[in-house]
Amino acid sequence: MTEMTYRQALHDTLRAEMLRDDAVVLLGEEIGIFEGSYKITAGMLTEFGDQRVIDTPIAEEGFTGAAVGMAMLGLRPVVEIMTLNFTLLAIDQIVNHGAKIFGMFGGQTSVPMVIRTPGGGGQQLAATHSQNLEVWYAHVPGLKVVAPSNPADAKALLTASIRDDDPVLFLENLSLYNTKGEVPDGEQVGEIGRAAIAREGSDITVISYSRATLIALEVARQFESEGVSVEVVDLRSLRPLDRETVCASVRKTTRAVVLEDDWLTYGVGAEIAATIQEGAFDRLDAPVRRVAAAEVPLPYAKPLENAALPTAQDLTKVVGEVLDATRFTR
Amino acid sequence: MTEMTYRQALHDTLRAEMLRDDAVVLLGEEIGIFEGSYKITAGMLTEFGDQRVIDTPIAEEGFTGAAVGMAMLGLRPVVEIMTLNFTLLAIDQIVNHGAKIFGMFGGQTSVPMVIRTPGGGGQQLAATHSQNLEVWYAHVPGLKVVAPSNPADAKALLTASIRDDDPVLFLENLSLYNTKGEVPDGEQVGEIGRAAIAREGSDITVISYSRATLIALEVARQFESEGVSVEVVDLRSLRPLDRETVCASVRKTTRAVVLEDDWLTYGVGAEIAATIQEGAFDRLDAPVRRVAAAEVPLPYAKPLENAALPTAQDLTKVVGEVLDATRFTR
Amino acid sequence: MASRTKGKADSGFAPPDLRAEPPATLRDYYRQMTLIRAFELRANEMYRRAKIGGYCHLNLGEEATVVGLMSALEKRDYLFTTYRDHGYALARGLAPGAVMAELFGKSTGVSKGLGGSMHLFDAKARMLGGYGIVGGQIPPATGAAKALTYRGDPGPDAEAVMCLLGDGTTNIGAFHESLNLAAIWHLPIVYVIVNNRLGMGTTVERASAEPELFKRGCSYRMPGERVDGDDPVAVREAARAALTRARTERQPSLLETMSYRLKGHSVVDPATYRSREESQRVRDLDPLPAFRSRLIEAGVLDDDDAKALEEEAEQQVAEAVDFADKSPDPQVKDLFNYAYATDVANASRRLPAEPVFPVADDSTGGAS
Amino acid sequence: MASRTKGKADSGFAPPDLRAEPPATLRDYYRQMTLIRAFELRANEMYRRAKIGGYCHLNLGEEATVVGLMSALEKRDYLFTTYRDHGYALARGLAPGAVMAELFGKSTGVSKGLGGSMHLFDAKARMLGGYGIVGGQIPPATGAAKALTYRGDPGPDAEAVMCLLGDGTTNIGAFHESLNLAAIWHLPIVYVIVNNRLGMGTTVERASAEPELFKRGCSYRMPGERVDGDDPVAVREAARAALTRARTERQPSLLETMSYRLKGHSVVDPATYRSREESQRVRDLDPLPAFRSRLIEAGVLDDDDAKALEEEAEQQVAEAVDFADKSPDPQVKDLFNYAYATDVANASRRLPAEPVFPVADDSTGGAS
Ligand SMILES: Cc1ncc(C[n+]2csc(CCOP(=O)(O)OP(=O)(O)O)c2C)c(N)n1
Ligand SMILES: Cc1ncc(C[n+]2csc(CCOP(=O)(O)OP(=O)(O)O)c2C)c(N)n1
Ligand SMILES: [Mg+2]
Ligand SMILES: [Mg+2]
Repeated sequence: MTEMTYRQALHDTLRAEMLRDDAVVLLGEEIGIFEGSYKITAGMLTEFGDQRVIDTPIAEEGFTGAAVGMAMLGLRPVVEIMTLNFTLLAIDQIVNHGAKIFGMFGGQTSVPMVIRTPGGGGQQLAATHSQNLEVWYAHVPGLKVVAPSNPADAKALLTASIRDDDPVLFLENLSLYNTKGEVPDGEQVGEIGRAAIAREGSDITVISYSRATLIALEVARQFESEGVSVEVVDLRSLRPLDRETVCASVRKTTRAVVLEDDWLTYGVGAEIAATIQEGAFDRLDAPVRRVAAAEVPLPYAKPLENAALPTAQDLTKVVGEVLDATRFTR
Repeated sequence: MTEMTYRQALHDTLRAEMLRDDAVVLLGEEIGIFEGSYKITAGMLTEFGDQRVIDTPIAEEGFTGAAVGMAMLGLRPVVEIMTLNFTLLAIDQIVNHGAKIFGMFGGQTSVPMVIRTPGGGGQQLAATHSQNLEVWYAHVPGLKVVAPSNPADAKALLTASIRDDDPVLFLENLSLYNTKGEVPDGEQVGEIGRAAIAREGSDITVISYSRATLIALEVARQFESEGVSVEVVDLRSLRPLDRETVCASVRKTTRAVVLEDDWLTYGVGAEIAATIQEGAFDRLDAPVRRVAAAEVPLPYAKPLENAALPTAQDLTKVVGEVLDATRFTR
Repeated sequence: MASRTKGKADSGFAPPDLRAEPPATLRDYYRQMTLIRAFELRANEMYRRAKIGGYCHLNLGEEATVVGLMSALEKRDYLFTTYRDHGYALARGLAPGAVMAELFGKSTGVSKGLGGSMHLFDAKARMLGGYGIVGGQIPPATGAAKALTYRGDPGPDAEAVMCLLGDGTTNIGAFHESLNLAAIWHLPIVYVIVNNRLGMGTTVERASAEPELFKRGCSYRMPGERVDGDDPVAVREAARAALTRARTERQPSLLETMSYRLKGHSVVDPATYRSREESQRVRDLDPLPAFRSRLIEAGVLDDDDAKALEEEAEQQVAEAVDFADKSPDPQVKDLFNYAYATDVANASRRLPAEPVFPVADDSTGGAS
Repeated sequence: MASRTKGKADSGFAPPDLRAEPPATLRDYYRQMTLIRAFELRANEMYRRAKIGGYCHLNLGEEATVVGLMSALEKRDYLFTTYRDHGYALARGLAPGAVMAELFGKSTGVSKGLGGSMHLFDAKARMLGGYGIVGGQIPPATGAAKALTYRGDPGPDAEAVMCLLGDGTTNIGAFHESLNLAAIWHLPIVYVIVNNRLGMGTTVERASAEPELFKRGCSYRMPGERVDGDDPVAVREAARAALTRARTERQPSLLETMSYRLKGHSVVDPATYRSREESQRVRDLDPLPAFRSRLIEAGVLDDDDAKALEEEAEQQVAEAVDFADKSPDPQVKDLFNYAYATDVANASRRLPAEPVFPVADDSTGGAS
């Protein structure tokens, strides 16, 4: 085990996979000379050269689609798209091509590529640069979508994503890069499609993923001192979705709250709530509540941004309300 | 009242709005000389000339974004994008620009534009041409999304969409164009954000929208002969979502099934089920079930396409299962 | 290398001297052209008889272009094309039966019936797909060329990529982004604009501010050339020169072939936007009888030979239809095999009427 | 109209004769340039003091370009620009206080604090926005020009649109699609490539296969021109000529201005990818002292005048900061007023901790 940042875990994993398999190549804007907008690829160009660490022009559709073609010919491109917001420019290549080519051509060629991209608001980047649109990709068969919340999972799932033969959208988050955690040494291959019980508890389940999991864990710790045992399910994989782990937890705790950074309506939490009411109907003591962003183009001004994004206080309040509604006595 | 096809209702409404307000202009691929891929705009070029009926090159991002700018300067462009699948090429302009400009600039300019586009599978158009991705747009604040199921609503909601000052995604469906219905004569301005009780019933609620509503109504009629009273809620508007009408119906019937053409996981039905379990929790006798497309890139071959898309038989089966699960006696 | 133009429009091309070609080669070109013609006419008929569904775009009028391009392309090269792909599949050597079976949606089809007319694919033949999204094939083709630079050095035997696109497609963003990438990355790729003068009902002049489309390489310092798409030899020569540049110099090119679409955009389009005179003019320009006459004039074929080839083509197509007809449908039980290449936990395999959990009760709910 | 080039790169421009200009005009250009300089340096400082959040891109080094372009643009014209927009806002006449307030996220900001540094907007001044998505402004600007063709005829008094973009942005699809539209639709628009030699850390040569970017109009038969972006008069003249063509002939143009970005891509970028020599060279080319010297040489300014203008600028900026500092934050109660222009039923006005239904019980659940 080594303590390191989420950024370091990504960097080290990319490097390890590049050393292991020379089919792995990186491409994206400013990943080489500039060393990455968020410095995940620092030093890589020098170590691996410009045939394997490819700086691209500003042409998200072009280079993401190029990665599709590279993957069809047996390379394992890992594309960095600076933020999830810019994936919209490449979405035809991701969804209409990357996600379709294996199935539409009868399984004759796979598309082993990874798209790494950070989502997230809270940095005052305003409406077009703060979106959490992962639910779009999670809706699409042919794609896999993972969203690790900590450095260890980042390592294990990035390794799995690179070795997977399908296109994987690997969701990062601007506010996770500097967070730290213990990371197991040596090769770690995670399993796409499995959620984790990030913290065990017995009274209520909070389901979340990516950055929001850290908030959920923080809130769970607070509640512990009040005698409330909060279980935190970290989805880790949005597609496939590990419904069983979610429902097993709720069948145990009988109460559930989803914490998500995206907009509430048609967000990730909608599927979680829908899943729970189908998979734990008779055990549920109160409706599944969702703590999610206010439905506005995210404003720049800090007070408005703060009000619009879900916080630990918001989650604390809603968990409290669900406990009260079910007459839980602390 | 006049009986007409959905296609005719769209055509007549476009024409009426163009006659009424010369700020209304149409643009899109092949809408003029070719008269529209699905002939909605037949005759319009001749009647209104090429300044108001604008054939564009194949450049979805360019012309949809141009419509954003036209709208900012006071025109009311109605863009036709040949199918929903191709909106992916324009999605940056729709979501990062059209939907953001009003809010992000502090309300200084509105973007009164409509994007008309058909979704739908079932025509053997294969994986890239058969998608139902409306849930993506319905997730985005700043956009409005309507999806009428019949000619009368098509007329009323298209009128409302054109007169609305926000960008509206107006979802059509390939298999609705030839369907017929009674349409009230004269000006009809629908209300965006309101669902309809398409058929009253007391035993179970089926919630759907667009093409699926026709199936829901067909199934409801069948059940009537068996003594089961099915209420059909036609959402009509996906954003804003009329949660109250949905929940009021389910509070009455105590049972709910969603019928949707999109993929199940993170589809429209997820939000409906999540909403119902929050808004009608104590009245619900069984989990909300969802009848939705199988999660695969849609195959071309007819038997596979049929198997993957939801049908009347599928809905019948699931309604039956929910009735049985709640010991409903016919 | 500078652009070279052979002529301005349909009229100005100087036809290559057919006597310089081996007669067997020319005969084979005519054979392939008649096969494509016969195939497309039959596809048209089969569509009307509802044996084929979806959209169906034919190469009628483009046979010379197809044959010329495909005869320049080596086995080791890769092809990416559009939804208008039947002819390319045939000329690339895919079995007519397997192509027709794909159109019929049968499991013996080149894409196992999952793709249909617009999505022909054969990994072995390095035909890496017909693509239905306008411009969608251009970035992947560009990336494929990039991959080639990893696995081999430039040289006369190097592999290359050919990427086809329509005239209307030069106006889409992916065209611009991809050509720029190919140029700065020095990729072994030839982009071919199959200019049939129309994108659906829109003429090149109405859609493209620079209607001499081969000149659009200027934005990337990419050489461009226009050739007579009605002449397979001219097309082959130009394509071969561009491919050689791609192989040896890693210099991408933009080649434009000029032909006419004989019918509507797809089988269901009556092309009413064309005047009667225009339609007649296009019919008069049909490359098939023109090439036939030239071969007869040049003494390569006589009328009987030609007829024999035409009959052979008919026969092959009849067999293809028969094969397709008798082939089995893909099976519903295999539906979920084509969502993912690597199985992972919890992937959905649910049919529309199935619940998310096999048993929706609180004790035994399993994974969906 | 043919392309005209004044020179090949930074070196080759012939500077216009300053004596042909009214001294007051030149003085005013210098005044504006110093204001922008002072504003940007203060913005840099305020960012470091966490008064400004998000991303903050400065016009340092581009002051001459900004002033030249904005002095060519008439009040009746419309401007679309990028996230690097402070200078344009100031030169377009927006109050420095309101611009700084936007950077501070205050309700008195030009976009009410909702947009921030990247998203300055003033409907009255026809400054239709800074845009943060690379290339995102180009299609709307093109559409705005299309709208102008509806409401007025061409002529010397017609309105026009100016759309700014960076050098790196010429590689994105929207650039291509939009320029083609402008050309086939004959729109009154001038696209200006503000070539500061870098897109973040990428040089023009590494990103663009045709690095003489003004030539990229070739794909649309659109005239292109390159000018010295360090000279406000040269920039103004070229922009004015292009705008005149737009107004009178409805001929769109592509203008490229050559300047240098003095600092990193945004305030937080230390620009380590530039060598020490390169950084020094760029500092030596700073257009501000260069223009100052030229004006002093030309007798338009003396050292005291220049100092007075510089002090005035400092003063204005200090007042702007003061104004921004004292301005109120936008209020949370107004959060939902900026989602939609037209109210409709059932729009969500829920804060994160609020339930979907105000009361989640079975009898009274109201609309969310
Ligand atoms: C992105 C996208 N937009 C629109 C369409 C609809 N469409 C299919 S083919 C076509 C015309 C293409 O014309 P061209 O590139 O000249 O090719 P051709 O059909 O003539 O071979 C259009 C508009 C599409 N398939 N994809
Ligand atoms: C679609 C998109 N991709 C990437 C980015 C990140 N980004 C912001 S500015 C920039 C560089 C733009 O360079 P250039 O066009 O030369 O403008 P400059 O910043 O030099 O003014 C990049 C890559 C973005 N904002 N949008
Ligand atoms: Mg064409
Ligand atoms: Mg730049």
